[in-house]
Amino acid sequence: MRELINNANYDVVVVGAGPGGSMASYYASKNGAKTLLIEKSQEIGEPVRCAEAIPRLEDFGIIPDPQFVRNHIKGGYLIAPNGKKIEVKGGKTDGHVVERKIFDKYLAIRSARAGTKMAVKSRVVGLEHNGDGYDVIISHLGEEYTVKAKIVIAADGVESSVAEMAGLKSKKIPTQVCSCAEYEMTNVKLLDNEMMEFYFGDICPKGYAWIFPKGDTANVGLGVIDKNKKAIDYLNEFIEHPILEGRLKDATPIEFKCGGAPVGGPIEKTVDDNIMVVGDAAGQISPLSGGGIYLSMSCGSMAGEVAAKSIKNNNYSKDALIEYENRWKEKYYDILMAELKYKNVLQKLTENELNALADAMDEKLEEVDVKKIAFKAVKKAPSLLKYFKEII
Amino acid sequence: MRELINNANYDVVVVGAGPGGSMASYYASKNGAKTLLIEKSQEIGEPVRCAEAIPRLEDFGIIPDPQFVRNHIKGGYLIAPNGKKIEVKGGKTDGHVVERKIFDKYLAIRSARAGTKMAVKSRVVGLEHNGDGYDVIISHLGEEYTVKAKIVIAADGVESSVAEMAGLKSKKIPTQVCSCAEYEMTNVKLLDNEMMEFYFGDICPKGYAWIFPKGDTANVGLGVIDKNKKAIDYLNEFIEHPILEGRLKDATPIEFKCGGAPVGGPIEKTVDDNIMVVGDAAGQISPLSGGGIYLSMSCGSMAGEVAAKSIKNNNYSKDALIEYENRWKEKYYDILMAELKYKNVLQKLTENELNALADAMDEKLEEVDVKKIAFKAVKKAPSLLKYFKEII
Amino acid sequence: MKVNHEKCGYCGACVGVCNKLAIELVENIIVIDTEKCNDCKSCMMVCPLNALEE
Amino acid sequence: MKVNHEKCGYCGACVGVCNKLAIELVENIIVIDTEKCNDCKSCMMVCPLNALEE
Repeated sequence: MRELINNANYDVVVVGAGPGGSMASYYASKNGAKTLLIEKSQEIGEPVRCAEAIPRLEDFGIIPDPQFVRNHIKGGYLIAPNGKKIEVKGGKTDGHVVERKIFDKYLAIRSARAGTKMAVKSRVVGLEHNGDGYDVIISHLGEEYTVKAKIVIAADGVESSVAEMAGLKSKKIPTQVCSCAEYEMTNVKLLDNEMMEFYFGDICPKGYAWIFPKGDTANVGLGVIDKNKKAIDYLNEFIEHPILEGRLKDATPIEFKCGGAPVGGPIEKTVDDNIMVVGDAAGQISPLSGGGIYLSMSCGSMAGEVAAKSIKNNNYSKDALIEYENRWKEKYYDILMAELKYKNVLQKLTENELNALADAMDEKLEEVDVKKIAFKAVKKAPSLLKYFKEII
Repeated sequence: MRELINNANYDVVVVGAGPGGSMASYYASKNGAKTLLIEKSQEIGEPVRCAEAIPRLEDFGIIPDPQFVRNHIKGGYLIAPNGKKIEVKGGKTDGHVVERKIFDKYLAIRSARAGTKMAVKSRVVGLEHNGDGYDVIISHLGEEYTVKAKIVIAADGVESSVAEMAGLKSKKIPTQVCSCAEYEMTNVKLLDNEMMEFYFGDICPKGYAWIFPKGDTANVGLGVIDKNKKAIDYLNEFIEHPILEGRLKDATPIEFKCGGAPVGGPIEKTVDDNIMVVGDAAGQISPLSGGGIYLSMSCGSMAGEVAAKSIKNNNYSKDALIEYENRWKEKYYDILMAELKYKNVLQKLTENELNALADAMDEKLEEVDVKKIAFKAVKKAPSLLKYFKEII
Repeated sequence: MKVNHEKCGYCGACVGVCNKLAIELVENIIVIDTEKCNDCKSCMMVCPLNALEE
Repeated sequence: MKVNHEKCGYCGACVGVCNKLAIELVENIIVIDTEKCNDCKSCMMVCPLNALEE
């Protein structure tokens, strides 16, 4: 394995074998670039830090495979503090709950089969611009190695260190990071075996709690932004909360997961000479839902394609790589910024206001049209106008 | 989760959610005992420390499921230093290569669905006999908790600390522990997609190297006993060794695994008042192959059944629990001791002697009958008699 | 700042908010470079498990 | 003895041969109690990765 990182030269070096990095390296390799994917853990996908729901895998040409798919999802219930349930079905809510550690591993294997070489248990500890690209300094089993890369793709997740090393501002503001904690549990009584459950209110300030069906188990977790109390403490209260009507009474944990979701919107600059940033590191994650797998995979694919094209054209400058930023912004920037606005409104609502909002909503929705909902809500509960005027 | 470990009382507390522990807790719960399974990691099955081959899952009533089965196996090639291949098929060689982290998780979920409660990210740090059973001291997220157990089942793997805390001698002798290192790789050219490969000789003193097909990947690893050179160094040499005829030239690692296999035979005492020891901790692992999953599962099942029976009879003394030791010894003790003897012979052979032995063997075997092989080998190469006289 | 490894879930949330690059997740172990750390406590705030201590 | 965490694969082989109970695998971190350790080097011998150092 050492010969892969010992003074080797690559066109593209991708840091981080999450969904964003594996899609980036897949498309880079597929389009002819000599590509190395670096993963610091000895096992890909470890530790799991996620609620594991993904919409429409088919968009990526990936067949939902029983080795990683645990549940089909046809929608979700949004549940207000007073217990009012809004059922949302169809469109974007259709998807799967996966076993992330196997899904991530599957994507990495898929990339390797397309030609990507892979260094595991290998950590990037330095990045030095050498005029023509980057010297990537790697620590593996206590020894340091250097590889040369014409293009580096930083896909190191919420940690966001690699882009920062290259001078791009990728670190996150703490009030814009959702602290998440989750038990995967068995013997959970679900509302519906194919519906996700979302709970809002003081049980989870500035975030939400969730129960996602996962085959023989369910992911029971939450994401919170709070200076005084920890996600784990909110979680231990949530699983005994009356709103669950004892549905977790016989449940037992099988796995524990935690993580930080950077929900503050995308970072300002995602490209520079010889470098691109994708996924959580780039803030490519829904500020509203905290969902990031789909976005990471989509933006990662674009980064991989642009990387390979730049290698072919022998131009790895910012001017060439900006195509990646233009492409992902065209597709996702407006949505992300709108969601950021909605999130900021939602975070301000009291439990009474959340209840009023829920009571103003239809019990069944085909899709979440925020403007329409806001309009109806203000008509029924005019006191909400102060929050929603910006949206309407 | 904390209420599961905060001053709670259990009939049976199983330590370690590997295959042995999960089978033990499954049968304890299924037969009516109030059971807690304690796992120190936040994710079951992490880190993986194994080559992942298991014979005949069906013996346990477990259906090979695509979520964890990666490959069917119909046999193996034993390969001598000179390249001579002995093909072994049928009987015990039939089985599966699994994704251990998912297999282990599956078994734990199966146990939880039978009634077992489970404490994850929870580590046993002390064991105190209280006259009637054990106080089990647990560390969880930096806090200490105590649960009371009438019976403790120590299934903490090669670490073997729990039984030792209870005064049973379970720690291993270093010369009887095989050091293992393994890359899971993709783009490996296998000899056959359903055959395991075993390599013997100086590439791996006192152990062997292996290539096991695993669907889109293969586990390429070895286990060695050597004071001077490390398993990882042997492994890095093995993957470039001429005997592989360049079949790993395009391969790339996807995962790294390592571990210690306690191949010195079973420990002397596996029961005492209020305690039983199963799996690697008890040395229930083939001294010859290092395979331990099947044995752990089988012996774990027995321990779970005996535990539940003892609870019903209100007798958890050594006299009651000895039934477990009698049962597993009746089924496996003679085999394990014979394998130990064969292993000790095999470890003494030089490369020339291994070649002579291979040359004396048929190229295709239906099963490995060691006595028959030894007899034929000595006939062809009488110099081997000094090793084999004990066996014949 | 320092880490209580018994409480840590090695998720790296703290790493993501440390703009001094003082925190690294070395596989499964959070390591803090006390020379670089300016005690801003951002890491404490985002930790889901209260694993960071002064 | 001490552990080089950069080299360690946290497999626990070293724990299994320490009859002084001086080594513990705290989830993914090998921790050595130097008070209990009698420097017998058994742990060094079985480590697949050369992660144990004097």
